Amino acid sequence: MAVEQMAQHYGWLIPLIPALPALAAVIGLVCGGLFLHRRTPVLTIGAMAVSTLIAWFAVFLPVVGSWWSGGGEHAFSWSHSWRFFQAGGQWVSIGVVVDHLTAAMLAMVTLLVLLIEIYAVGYMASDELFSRFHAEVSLFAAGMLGLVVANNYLTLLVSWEIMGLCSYLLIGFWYFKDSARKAAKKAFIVTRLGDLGMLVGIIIAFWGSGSFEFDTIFTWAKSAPAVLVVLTALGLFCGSVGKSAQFPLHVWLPDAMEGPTPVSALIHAATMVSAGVYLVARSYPLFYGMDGHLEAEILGFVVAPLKVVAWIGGFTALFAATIAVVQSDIKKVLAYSTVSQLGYMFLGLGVGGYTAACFHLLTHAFFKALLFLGSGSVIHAVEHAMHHEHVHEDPQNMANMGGLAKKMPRTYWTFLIGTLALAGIFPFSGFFSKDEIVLEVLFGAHRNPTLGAMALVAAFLTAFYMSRLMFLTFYGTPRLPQVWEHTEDSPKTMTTPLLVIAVFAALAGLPALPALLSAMGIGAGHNLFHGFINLGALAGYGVTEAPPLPVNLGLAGLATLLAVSGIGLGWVLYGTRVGAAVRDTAHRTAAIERVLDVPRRLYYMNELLYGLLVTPMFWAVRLCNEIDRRVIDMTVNLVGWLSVALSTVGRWFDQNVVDLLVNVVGAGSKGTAEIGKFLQTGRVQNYAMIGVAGLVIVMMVVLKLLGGA
Amino acid sequence: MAGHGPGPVFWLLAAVLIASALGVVTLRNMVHSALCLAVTLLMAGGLYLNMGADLLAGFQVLIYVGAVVTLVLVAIMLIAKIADRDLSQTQARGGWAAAVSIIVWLLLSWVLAHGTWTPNAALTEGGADAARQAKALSLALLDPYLLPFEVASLLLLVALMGAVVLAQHTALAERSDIKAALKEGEQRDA
Amino acid sequence: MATLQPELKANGRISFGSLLGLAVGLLVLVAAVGFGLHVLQAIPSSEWWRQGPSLTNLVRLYLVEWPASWHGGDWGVWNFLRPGRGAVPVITAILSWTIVIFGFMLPMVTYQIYALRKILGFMQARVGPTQVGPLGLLQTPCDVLKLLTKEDVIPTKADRWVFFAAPFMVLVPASMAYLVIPFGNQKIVDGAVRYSLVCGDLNIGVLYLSAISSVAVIGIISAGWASNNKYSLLGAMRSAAQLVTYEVPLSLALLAPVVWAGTLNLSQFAADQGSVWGWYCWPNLLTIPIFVVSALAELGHTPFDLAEAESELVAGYNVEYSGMKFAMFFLAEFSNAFILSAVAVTLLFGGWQSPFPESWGPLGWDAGIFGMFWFFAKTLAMIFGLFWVRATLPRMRIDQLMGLGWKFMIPLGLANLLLVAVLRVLVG
Amino acid sequence: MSETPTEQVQSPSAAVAQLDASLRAACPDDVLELSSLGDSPAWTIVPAAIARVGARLRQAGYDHLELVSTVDRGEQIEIVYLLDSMLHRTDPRRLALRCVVPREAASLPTLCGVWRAADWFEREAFDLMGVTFTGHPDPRRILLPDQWQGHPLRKDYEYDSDTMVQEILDAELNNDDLAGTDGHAEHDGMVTEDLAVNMGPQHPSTHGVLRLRLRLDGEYVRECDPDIGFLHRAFEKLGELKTFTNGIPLTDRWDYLNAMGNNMVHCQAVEAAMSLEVPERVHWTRMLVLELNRVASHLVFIGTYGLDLGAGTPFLFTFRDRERILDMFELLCGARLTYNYLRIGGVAADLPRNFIADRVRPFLAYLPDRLAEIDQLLTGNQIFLERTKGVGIWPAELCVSYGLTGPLLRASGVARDVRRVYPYARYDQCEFDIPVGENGDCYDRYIVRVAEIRQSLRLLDQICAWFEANEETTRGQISAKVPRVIKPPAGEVYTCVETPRGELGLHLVCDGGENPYRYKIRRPSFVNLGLFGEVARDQKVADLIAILGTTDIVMGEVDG
Amino acid sequence: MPSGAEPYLFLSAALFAIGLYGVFTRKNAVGVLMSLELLLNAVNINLVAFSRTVDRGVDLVRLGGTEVGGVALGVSGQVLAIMVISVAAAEAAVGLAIVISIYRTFRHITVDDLDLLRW
Repeated sequence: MAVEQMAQHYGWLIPLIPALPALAAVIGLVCGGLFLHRRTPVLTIGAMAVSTLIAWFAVFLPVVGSWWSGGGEHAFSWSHSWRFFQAGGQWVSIGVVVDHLTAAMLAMVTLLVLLIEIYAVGYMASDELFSRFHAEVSLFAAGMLGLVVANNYLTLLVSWEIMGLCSYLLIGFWYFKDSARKAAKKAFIVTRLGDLGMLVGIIIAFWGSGSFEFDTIFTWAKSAPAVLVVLTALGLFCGSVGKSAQFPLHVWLPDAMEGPTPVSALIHAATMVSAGVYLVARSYPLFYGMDGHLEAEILGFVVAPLKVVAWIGGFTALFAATIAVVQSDIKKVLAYSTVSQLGYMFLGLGVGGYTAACFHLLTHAFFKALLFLGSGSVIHAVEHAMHHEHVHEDPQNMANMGGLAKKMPRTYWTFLIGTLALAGIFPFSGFFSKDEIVLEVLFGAHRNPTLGAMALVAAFLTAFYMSRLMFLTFYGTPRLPQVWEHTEDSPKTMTTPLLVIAVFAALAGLPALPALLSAMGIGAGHNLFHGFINLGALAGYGVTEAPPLPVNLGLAGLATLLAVSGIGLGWVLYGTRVGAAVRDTAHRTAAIERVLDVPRRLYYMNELLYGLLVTPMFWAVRLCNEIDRRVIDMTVNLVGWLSVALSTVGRWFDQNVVDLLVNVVGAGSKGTAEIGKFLQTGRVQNYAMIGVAGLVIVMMVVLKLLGGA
Repeated sequence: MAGHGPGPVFWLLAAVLIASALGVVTLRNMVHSALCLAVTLLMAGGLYLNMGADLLAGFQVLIYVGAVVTLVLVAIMLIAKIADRDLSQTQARGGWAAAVSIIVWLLLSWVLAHGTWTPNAALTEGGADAARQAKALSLALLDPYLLPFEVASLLLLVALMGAVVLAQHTALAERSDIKAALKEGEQRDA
Repeated sequence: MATLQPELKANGRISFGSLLGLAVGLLVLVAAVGFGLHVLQAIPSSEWWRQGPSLTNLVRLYLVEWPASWHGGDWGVWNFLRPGRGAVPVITAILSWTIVIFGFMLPMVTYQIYALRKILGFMQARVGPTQVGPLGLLQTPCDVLKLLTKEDVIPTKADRWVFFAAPFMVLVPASMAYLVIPFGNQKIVDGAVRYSLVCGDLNIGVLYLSAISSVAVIGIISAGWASNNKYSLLGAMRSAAQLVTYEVPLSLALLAPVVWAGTLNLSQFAADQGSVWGWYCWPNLLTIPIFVVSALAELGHTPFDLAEAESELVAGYNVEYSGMKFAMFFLAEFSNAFILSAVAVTLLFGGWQSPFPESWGPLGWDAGIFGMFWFFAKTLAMIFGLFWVRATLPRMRIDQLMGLGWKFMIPLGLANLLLVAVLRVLVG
Repeated sequence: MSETPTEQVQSPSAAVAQLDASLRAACPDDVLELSSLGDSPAWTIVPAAIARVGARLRQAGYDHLELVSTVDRGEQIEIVYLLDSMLHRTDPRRLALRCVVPREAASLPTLCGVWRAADWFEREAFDLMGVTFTGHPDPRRILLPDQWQGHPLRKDYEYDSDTMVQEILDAELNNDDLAGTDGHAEHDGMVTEDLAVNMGPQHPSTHGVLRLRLRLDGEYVRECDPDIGFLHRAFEKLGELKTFTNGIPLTDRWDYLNAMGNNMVHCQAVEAAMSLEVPERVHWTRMLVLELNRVASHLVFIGTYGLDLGAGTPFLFTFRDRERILDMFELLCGARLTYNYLRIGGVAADLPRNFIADRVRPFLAYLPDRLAEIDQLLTGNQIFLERTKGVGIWPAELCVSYGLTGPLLRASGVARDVRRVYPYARYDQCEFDIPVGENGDCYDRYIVRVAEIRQSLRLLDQICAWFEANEETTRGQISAKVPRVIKPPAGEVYTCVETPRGELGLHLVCDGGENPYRYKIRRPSFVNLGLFGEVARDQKVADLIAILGTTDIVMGEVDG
Repeated sequence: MPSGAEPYLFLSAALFAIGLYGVFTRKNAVGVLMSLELLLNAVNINLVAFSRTVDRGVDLVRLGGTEVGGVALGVSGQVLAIMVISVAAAEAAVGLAIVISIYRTFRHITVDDLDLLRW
């Protein structure tokens, strides 16, 4: 059966993908405390498993199959809308779309969420709010899946906000911790800031095109005034910046590590942050315009949305990598790494590397989820050991670990795979996808050498901080021997998902292997992913496709060299005695400390905020105060003196002439009031009756006029 | 409906309706008054039936008689000293109120008598089929009037919560866990 | 040994005789309505056959159209009914409904009580009525006679009018529900209803049932209040709270099959459920427990019989009632048990449809009296289930009852409604 | 299940001397002389100091006020307090205090502040003997109507029926509002409507003629005042009027579900007063009927408790099973409720031939299955559990202070059983456990009784075994040698038996005549109900019924 | 031109006047509430009467209701009546809750004595 026909027949399954986890979540939230208790995961994981099955066997594999059997030419797209409600004569719909991008995303998201949910069964086993956690994660997954299948901005926004809500709930999951509460609030408010822009963008698009649907809006964008399109794109990008934690709205993501680790893996690696990237990818026609040269003059500046995306992404990639280098909390390193990698993706999108960015989006989701879950496994183990030994240290601080490779082999090996993938070592997935982006930046249609250099430096830093993390955590001598002694590898429910994800993290880059081989002269293959997801699908909206770039072996070599040297530097500094000595000296050197302090204190972002906003405001207030006291008060005093003089004159006149008149009037009103006061009884019913009587009189007057006519 | 006059059923319903409505506003015993209200509302339901608005009649009985009057009766019994006979209520401003009310009635009737109402032929000739009425009403509720429908449900929800809060405020304060939480908060503040 | 039949008591056996009594009771029920209505239908009358041989049409024929023919097509003495809408079906419905009430409801309830005593006796290792009439079959009629002839005591300080009206306020809604119950087959020929065994085939039947049953609460409150007795008032307040609470899940449970069937008409419900696999109980599996629990609560049966918890409130709202007025409450209670069972059967279990395929011969027949047989068999099975529960469970506490209603049944009812609606959309 | 190790009744003299010394040291002017009451030592105390001495002894571990008895000694009235210990191991185990007050000014301080059980005991003493207790919180009559004149147990009491009865009838009939008026009450600053409800004496759940004056706040009981005496039949007065032999049939009527136990306490007391030894077979026969009667009584409890909670079926099931026991009794003595089976020094008739094999053994085989059925219907029923678990929790201290005995006390975790503590018949030769509850809630009070049925079956098994071994050798030995006219020597004894409702005791004062001089019964239902006013407070009405059901009172016994 | 609804309209006017009288004269807050219900019912009768006679109707065919038969049926008034009924239910619940609160505070519900609005 052709896949289009299948879509006709099985299209109704698509809404089930988000609906089943949502239903499970609702049941879990309502009945969790009543009778489900610790059985909630059966429900949520069951729902998620069904969703995963649907996503893989009814969506992803048929789409891939149809594309493959069609010789890689056939682009599949199916979309359906249901009328939702009528507002102002206009029908608002909700709907779903399935195309290649959706299919790939669905496959990735469902699989990861399923594995993370299984992982969480072990990780959260001892938590009192076990049931609630699973229900909320399920709702979160529903939000993400809803977002992926949405075919219009309204559905997308709803799902987007469900995710926002769930991230708030999950980050603040341990609400009894003050820091968790603050982090949740911060995440919610900061992302809301971005969403505001997104809402503006959507409203502009709706106002212009009269619809929320992607099709209609993209078609409208072809002929719409550039300013409107650019504004829409920038608005949407605001949302992306918030959700994907790009500079300057990146501040929430590291704090969000307050949530349980499965949440970190779920929200901050696999799904939620990639939603921002997905949004830009999905709305690409709005950014790209005709031939990628969409720009408009706004407030005197010529703004090209694509460039904005590229620069913000590139800057964030480098900026966050430098911060990650100096973090001591294992999860914060990963968090900043995520910010940095997302920057890569935006960079890729910004230079026209649509496919490369989507590719990196998928591979990154796998290896970052792997890393987060691995770190969770480490934290879980260390925490238990600390608890056992009654040591009250921070279980997330790498300074308290070391040498764990021996104690937790399963976690260690999977973590190693994730690290190599992230560092971009051949043949792990990160190597291919990162390479693609760098290739696009340096040789693509919108190439920019500065950004390329930034990307390469970031790649070096990535390798460095990951090797630092590895050496501090898994190698060397344990810093807390008695804790180390009692550390045990995590239970099967946690490590099994790790193994599964590790396979994907290792192999997800392989579709790009033929391209590499062909560059080396073996065969004439190309990046299979390029064929699967490409701009060709957007051709109908005026997006023109550049031919895929051939793999540049030199560049690949350079990138590998940079990664290896980054790892080498990490080994030297953190894996050898020499390095320890060097670090020791460096820490005693005030100048180096001062330099390191800058990224350590997050480039003074918080201080900057104070410096830019709070302090000037304070000064302005003092200035106003001074002006008030010195200038205005003096004037007022002068006027006051004059008034006193004048009123002395006026008093005589007042007492002798005016008062007489007033008294007469006063006596008159008092007399009237004496009669009228009987009406004011304070009783509502009296008032009502008098009111109705008055109304009757008025009506009679009116009617008489009408009747006469 | 047109041309036939209202028919005897109407007059029967109307007579009972007016009599029981007068009972509602004049009887001294609150429970009797409430029972009269039930009769009035039932008669109004009968009038709807007579006009072919079956579905509405059902709602009228279900919600008004089944719920509102029950609520009123329960409230009366809660308020009245239980099982004590002191349920009488008194009137005030009788004369003035009667005058105003009668004038209002006359005025409304005058307006009605002088208004021009153009009947809709589709309704008066072929529209009396109750089955189609019910279907049409349902479709109207879920299609063009969906928004007001939803707003009404929201209103009910808010009213429900409001009623609970108003009536239960003391019970909330008596709950031990809330008490403990309040105490804890005070201690923390202090 | 002077003790009375110790072996019987010890072994908890039921005698063959009382089982026979039950069967006879069932047959009496079927006969009362089945033969009554069907013999009427068998009267040959060409005009009647042309119009469709139903009770409604029969009544219309003899009471309306025949007299009307005296005046050349005018309706004659019934002319006053003519303006307005649908007066004739209303009047005929009321007439046939009266027949059902007196010809069916009273004997039905009488033998329902007999069955209750026999069944409870069986379950509780005793024998139930055996002395009056053969197998004790005349016991309950005699009880009825006794109640009819008892002195009707009105407490001195009671509110006489309300005290008098309250039993009617409870009984009238209970009996009005019979108006829409399809006892038997409905044949549709050429798109028109040819004959059916339902008094008034209202198109809003389910809504009508909910509306009517909600009125009875007022009667109960009035009864409790008018008695001027604290126990009865407490009982009435409990009843009111309980009925109002469980009205909601019950309505939700009724709504689920309505959503599934897309009609409110009970005859339509029965007619639409063809073979046993087409019964609406299958998509409504969750509806059944919700319905049964809510129905138990609505009826005030164990374990929800708080309103008349004899160990706490002596007898609830009707403690001061005696004689015929008490009998009316009693009648209403048992009548409601029948109605709710009948509604469950009609909405979920195929009404008068036979559970067997037509090819099974007489077992598969469900036309006419066979349909009535199936209807009553299913309904009585439901009633038997209610009695069974009554014999088994202790009573809940009022706060547990309310908690169950508000915190469990209503959310569950809503979820079930959603589930059925989604199923409905999916199945198409 | 735990059990108190069997304690040897030790030689009293040393312990008594020690306690005597310490008492005299602590309260030098209050303690007058040391005498004895039956086996127990008795100290005579200065009336004004009784509260002080009581508190002292309470401190020393005598936490159980077993009985307050009064004896009209002519010019003086003697008040006897029996003390015992439940939670502590005191030595001597049981002791008595006597106060002698002048007849005309019979007044002494109350002990309500020491043992709360004193409340109803002292009200009863006032009602029947005219002793006033200064400082008593609620000095009303308890058994007789408020309008009653005089105190019937005084020897010089004369009954003036006409005027008094009329007065009482007038008072009751003209009382419009039996339960008092409704009103507003303030709870935690919240003004609520209170509803005064008069529950009983005609009410299905009051197990006869108990009347509870309730003040309800919605579904909650804010105040509960048990009013008793509607079934008062003056057993103590009648006991004084009958000879010792003629008194036996009257005992059947006290706690009519336990007539055998009542017979037992009467016969045992007279035998103790006469120092009469009964043959071995009599002991075992008595134990047989006592245990059968205990099973029958507990079966009634289970059934009626189900009925209280709205489950009708268990009632009929348990009555079907009880029928078997009644059949056995009928075979034994011809009666099914009021057996009059025990005699002073023996029993009325020997067991019929093959009674054990044909009747008792089959019953022992039959009942466990029926108990399993009960477990299915009630014990395992979720609604039943919801209704009983955690409802009406009585802490052990509260029960002890109120003098509770029997299953009610054991449900709260105190393993006290008269059969263990003061063994009678041949209980000391039998093995049985004392079931105790964990939480002291309604469920425990229910389940303790179910467990006691099983223990009784275990006891019956051993009893049957004895009969099977000794049937032929002992057949016919059913009475000791008893004089034709029974005239115990002057003196007093206190004996007690464990009935299904707790410790049934008899304080018997003899003056050498044919009739008892004073015949004071410790009625366990009466004492157990004393607690109810307090535990009913702030319960839901439905829970009130659930709790009242577990007290398993028999009004014939409560009202005396 | 007579539409056939006039008797209903006059009746509803009368009911309205009676309700108004009750609202003015009842001293008891519950009585006032009951009178308010009369007012609402008067309005409802009016609405239904109009919807069954002069309503131009909603074209239900356009809305997908083909089974209705292609006739524009007047149901707007009935829709409004349903709204009024639900509002009345809400009003009764809240109103009675307020009355009970008043009763708890003042121990009476005589409207005339609740003159906090005075001065």
